Amino acid sequence: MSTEIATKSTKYWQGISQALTEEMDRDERVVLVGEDVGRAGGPYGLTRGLQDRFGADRVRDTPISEAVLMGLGVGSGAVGLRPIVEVMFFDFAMLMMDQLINQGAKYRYFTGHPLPLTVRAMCGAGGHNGAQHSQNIEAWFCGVPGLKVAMSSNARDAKGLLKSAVRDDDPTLIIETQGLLRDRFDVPVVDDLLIPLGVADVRRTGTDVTVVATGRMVPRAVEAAEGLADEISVEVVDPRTISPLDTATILESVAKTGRLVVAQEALSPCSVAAEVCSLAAEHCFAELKAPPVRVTPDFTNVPTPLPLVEARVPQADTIAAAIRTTLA
Amino acid sequence: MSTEIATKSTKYWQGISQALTEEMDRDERVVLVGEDVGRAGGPYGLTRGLQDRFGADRVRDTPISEAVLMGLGVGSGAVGLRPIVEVMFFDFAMLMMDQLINQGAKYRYFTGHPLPLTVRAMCGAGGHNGAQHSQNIEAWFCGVPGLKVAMSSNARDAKGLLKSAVRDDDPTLIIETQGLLRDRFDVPVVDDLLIPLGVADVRRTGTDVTVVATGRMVPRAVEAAEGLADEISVEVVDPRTISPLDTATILESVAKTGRLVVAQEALSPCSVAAEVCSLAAEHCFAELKAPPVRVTPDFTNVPTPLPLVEARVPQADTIAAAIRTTLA
Amino acid sequence: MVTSIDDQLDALGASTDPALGRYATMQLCRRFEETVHDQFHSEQGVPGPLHLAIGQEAVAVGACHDLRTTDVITSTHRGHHHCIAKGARTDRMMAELLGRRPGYSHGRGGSMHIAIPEIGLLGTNGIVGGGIPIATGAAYGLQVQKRDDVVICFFGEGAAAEGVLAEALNVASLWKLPIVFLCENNQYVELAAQDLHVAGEIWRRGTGYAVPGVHVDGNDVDAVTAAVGEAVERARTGGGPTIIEALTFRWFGHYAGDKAAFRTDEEVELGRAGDPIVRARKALDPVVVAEVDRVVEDEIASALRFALSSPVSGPDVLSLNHLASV
Amino acid sequence: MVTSIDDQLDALGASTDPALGRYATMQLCRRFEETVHDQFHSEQGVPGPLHLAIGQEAVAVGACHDLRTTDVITSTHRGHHHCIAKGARTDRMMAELLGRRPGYSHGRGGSMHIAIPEIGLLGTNGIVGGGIPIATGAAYGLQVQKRDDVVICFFGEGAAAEGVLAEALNVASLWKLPIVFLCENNQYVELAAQDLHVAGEIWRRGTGYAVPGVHVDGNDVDAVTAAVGEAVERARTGGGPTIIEALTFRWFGHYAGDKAAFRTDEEVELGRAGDPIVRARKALDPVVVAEVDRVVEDEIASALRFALSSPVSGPDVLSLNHLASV
Ligand SMILES: Cc1ncc(C[n+]2csc(CCOP(=O)(O)OP(=O)(O)O)c2C)c(N)n1
Ligand SMILES: Cc1ncc(C[n+]2csc(CCOP(=O)(O)OP(=O)(O)O)c2C)c(N)n1
Ligand SMILES: [Mg+2]
Ligand SMILES: [Mg+2]
Repeated sequence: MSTEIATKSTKYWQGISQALTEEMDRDERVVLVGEDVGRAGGPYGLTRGLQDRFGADRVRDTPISEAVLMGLGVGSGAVGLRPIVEVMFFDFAMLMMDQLINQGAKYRYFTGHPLPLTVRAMCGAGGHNGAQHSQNIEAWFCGVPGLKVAMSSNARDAKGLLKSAVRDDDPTLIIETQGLLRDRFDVPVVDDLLIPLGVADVRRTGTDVTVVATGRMVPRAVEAAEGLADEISVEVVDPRTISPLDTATILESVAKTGRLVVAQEALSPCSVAAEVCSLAAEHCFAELKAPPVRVTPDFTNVPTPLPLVEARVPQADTIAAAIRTTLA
Repeated sequence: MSTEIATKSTKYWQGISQALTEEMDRDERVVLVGEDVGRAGGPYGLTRGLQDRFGADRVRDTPISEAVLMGLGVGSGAVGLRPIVEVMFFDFAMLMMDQLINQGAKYRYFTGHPLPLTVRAMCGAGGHNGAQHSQNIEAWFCGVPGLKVAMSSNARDAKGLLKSAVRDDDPTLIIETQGLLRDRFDVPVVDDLLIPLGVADVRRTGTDVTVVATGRMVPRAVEAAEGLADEISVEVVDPRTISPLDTATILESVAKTGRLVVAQEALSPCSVAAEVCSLAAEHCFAELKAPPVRVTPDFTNVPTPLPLVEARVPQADTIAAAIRTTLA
Repeated sequence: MVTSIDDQLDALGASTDPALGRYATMQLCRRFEETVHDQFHSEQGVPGPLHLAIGQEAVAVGACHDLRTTDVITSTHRGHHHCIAKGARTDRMMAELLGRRPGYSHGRGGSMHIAIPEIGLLGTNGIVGGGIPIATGAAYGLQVQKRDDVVICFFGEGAAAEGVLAEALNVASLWKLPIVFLCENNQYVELAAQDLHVAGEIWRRGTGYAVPGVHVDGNDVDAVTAAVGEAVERARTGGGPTIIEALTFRWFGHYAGDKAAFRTDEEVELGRAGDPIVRARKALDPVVVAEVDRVVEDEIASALRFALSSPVSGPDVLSLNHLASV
Repeated sequence: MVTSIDDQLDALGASTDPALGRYATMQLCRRFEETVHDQFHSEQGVPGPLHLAIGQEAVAVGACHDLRTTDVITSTHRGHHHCIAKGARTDRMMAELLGRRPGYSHGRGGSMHIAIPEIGLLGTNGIVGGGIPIATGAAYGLQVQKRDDVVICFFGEGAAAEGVLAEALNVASLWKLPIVFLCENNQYVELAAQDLHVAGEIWRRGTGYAVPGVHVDGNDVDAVTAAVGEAVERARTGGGPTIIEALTFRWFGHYAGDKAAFRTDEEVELGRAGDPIVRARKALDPVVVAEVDRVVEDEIASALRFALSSPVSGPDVLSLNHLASV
């Protein structure tokens, strides 16, 4: 009998779908609200079958009213449900900021009561949907007390982080990545796959350079690391939860390698990459052997055509080149 | 005859008020829209008299409809006006994010035409208005292509930056600081006081440590620097424009002193302070003699009672202590 | 043994005579606010903004009179009367407003951030209209749980200009949510009269969404009770939402200390003449009223004593209650 | 010398016979979209999402027929017909949709980001309802400048659920803005029928704001022209806003490629039977119509040739036009 856990090849969207099904099965207080999540099975098809299974009360199609949509989460969470709010594209969160930041994130601060709200938002330029359907605004939410923020880079974490968020008593924003939806990953076959919030994942150990990557950049960072394996020993850390950050794991790695590259799909200024570089400079000053490097898209809007999208977003090559500069 | 420019003691709010009057006098395309800006003279009294002077068309009271309020700026700017949108409290910008970020900031990208929109927002915990009227969310806007962001720390800059913004052809967010409203500053007596966008101000030269401070922290940083003058030579840099940052000035200073403290009223994660520390680590790696230090409030919501507000926000003392640590 | 205010008022007949009960609650609201207003003008002041609802008591009290503890309300920046009408304790409220530790939010939130889920109060709010989506969400939550509780969503005529009201009317109508949208029209919006803010009539704002609209004299507590009661009953029994506009009058400026330069003395005099408490008192036995007034006076005096003798909140409260777990 | 399409159509009588002119523009919209739809299904595809307005031409064309170049419109994610009706060139539009450099936004924006201020088109929009505040702002801008131009704000029945519509109705009514809110009800909202989205009737949504409401058959281009024309005239002469609901039908799925599983074939057949172009054609001389059709065909063929022979936009366009100055 092997101690290895069996895995199953699973698409990213399936991981999310499984998490939703399992959590709604487990706890009837869990509800899902969003645009086209019910009758239509979701804009990405990932909620297909849920309304048939759990009914139109618990899988509720909403009109195109984003502020009230987030309010459905805050208000129903306050009266005993454990709502999941789907934000079709992360960009649309701009219509919900008051309800999420001024209301939901401050609910516990004002009342002392928990607010078990999960928000799921699809980020990034994976489709070819242009400048209003592709933004990565995750940094905005990392500066908000009372809110947890996680971001998945594979089907296992997409599933396990979401399941943890649904059970968590705090408002939690789970950022999913458009660009990974149809990619396949090995997901452990276990009864109840939970990935804890607040714990980074060392995806690959190494001794020369630490690459901290988020979301869609994680597979690319791993690919870059593998490509360089003969020359450079690269450690790849996926924070998974980006607020609060697992600074212990990140800084331990940086202290060990003395070199840091941060790769993300978001723009650079005031981003998670800036935060990680800053933390490294503050806390691993003595250990750092080279300047940290941020690998991000240029400071431009997201275009529509896919070739332009890909020309703008860092590739494994870009990350590899950045890794090399830290050793130059 | 002296070459020195005469100055006049001016309250922060008066600087803003003068800028509005002068620019509306100068150019009849300039209009001001906002809640209670007209008949009531503004929630802070700083638009008093403007409606009498320029009429209710150009100084327009709006209902409490923040999304449309920002749309008034975008739409009227697109048809030939040079609108100024007043955001009474920065927190309320959360109701305007779509119009400002998805629409206004992308207008030129989509159309190739300029959008001469100025947005003024009052930030910070200077009053005792609590967790929904005191937030410093400036970092959100610094990650947005197509938008300029400035932040003033005194009456001169409040006036001169605003005047420049009104004449600028790009959407510009001017962040004003509640906590400074009634403070007095020396303002040059000149016909047309313009402070250029994109240019940092070295408020005080020094050789041992660079303090980069924004908004309300600038006077405190200067105070700290002066208090330490006998022991430590502190350079204080006020970026003034926080997007795009005047990285040349900031990095030149850090390269010279080799030490960096960043002080701000905003929370730390993914903030302007993180950006500045990151830039220093990336570009002044060789010159840095000590880890950079961020001086920010603890990661908590803003309370209501003033003593608690002040207990939470960095003081000159806090900044001085941070400066010392860089020399320890 | 100290008897609770409820017991004392019951002993005076407040539980058997609803009109007396409503009078007592209105008087409690009034005296609470007058007292905190005095504190505002005292030397030590009040450590935060105060938006007084004096003059508007009949709306809150009439609307909440028949609610259960498990029914839910959302309030506004001007919400002391909503809180008290829904059953908040005046001592802990006073402590909150005066920045004391036993306040409902450890004395750090103040007047705009009182939220007491255990009595169905999902919060006063510093964001105009901020409670509207929350109220809608609460109504959805009650519906999913098949509870026969209802939600009353209070908002001002100024707040009616926020887009969330329309979004909420549409959703509530589509889903037949158990909710009453209650517009407390006090004729002023911040520092101006409502003519700058309100086009048309707010009680007709439901027309395009098939939501019935009602208008009522918001200074007549019995009329408010009746109108809201009917809407609550409809909501409770699956009949869906109602929008109600209650016309009342704001006695003071926007916030305590505001001189309200935007209106004339005559206007104020005329407005105050509609005092809902004077009106309610007329129909009651003066002897009983005097007794009630004394009970209320004692309650408020003791709330103030409680607050003033409680420790001022220190920086240790700043970090409380941000996350349930890390 | 090449004659412009306008001259050619004028020669056929389009400028003297408004019905013929409208027919020609509708046909231009239809053939443009059919052509780009073919491109979508071609091997090389279209580098971005396409939301087709086929079947809805009468709304855009009727509404814009009497507008001036200096009048302003805001469009939606489904806005090809609005663009063409307001005077966009089909060649540059085709280039934009096919990701080519001479496209209106350098081929990097695609279908949802066409904005041509010089012809009064303040943009299609990827954000549902996103154009509504902009349209309101434009109307305010026109008013301040004392221009007698007007704004038409197009939006779908799904977009009517966004709070900004209500905010805009209130502001426009208070200020008597020169604007027409034009709801193009195509009976579907993304991947579902509108019953999930619309409570009540959209044309009555102005009732609470004293904004007049009108409903019109959106497949009857003459009726649309008349109804919108009246509202435009009122707006132009200081009479303030109108809300109009035009009922039409979306022939295809939400986006090109969507199988539209949410509706039955019969439903689609019935809906398509109302084809506004077939209807408009009936009243016209078939000989002239055939001529018009040929002109349109040439125009679209040449637009496609133009696009396909233009260079594909490369990464150099990414950084264009972010700031006017640094
Ligand atoms: C989103 C938002 N916009 C603006 C404000 C500032 N503000 C506070 S109260 C108020 C007026 C509210 O008027 P109304 O709804 O009539 O309530 P009233 O004050 O009359 O009780 C305004 C504009 C705010 N707190 N929140
Ligand atoms: C703010 C926002 N929410 C959601 C979406 C996703 N979305 C795109 S089109 C659409 C449906 C719009 O329906 P309607 O207004 O009726 O226009 P139609 O598609 O029928 O033309 C939705 C939900 C979006 N683009 N923007
Ligand atoms: Mg009011
Ligand atoms: Mg539609």
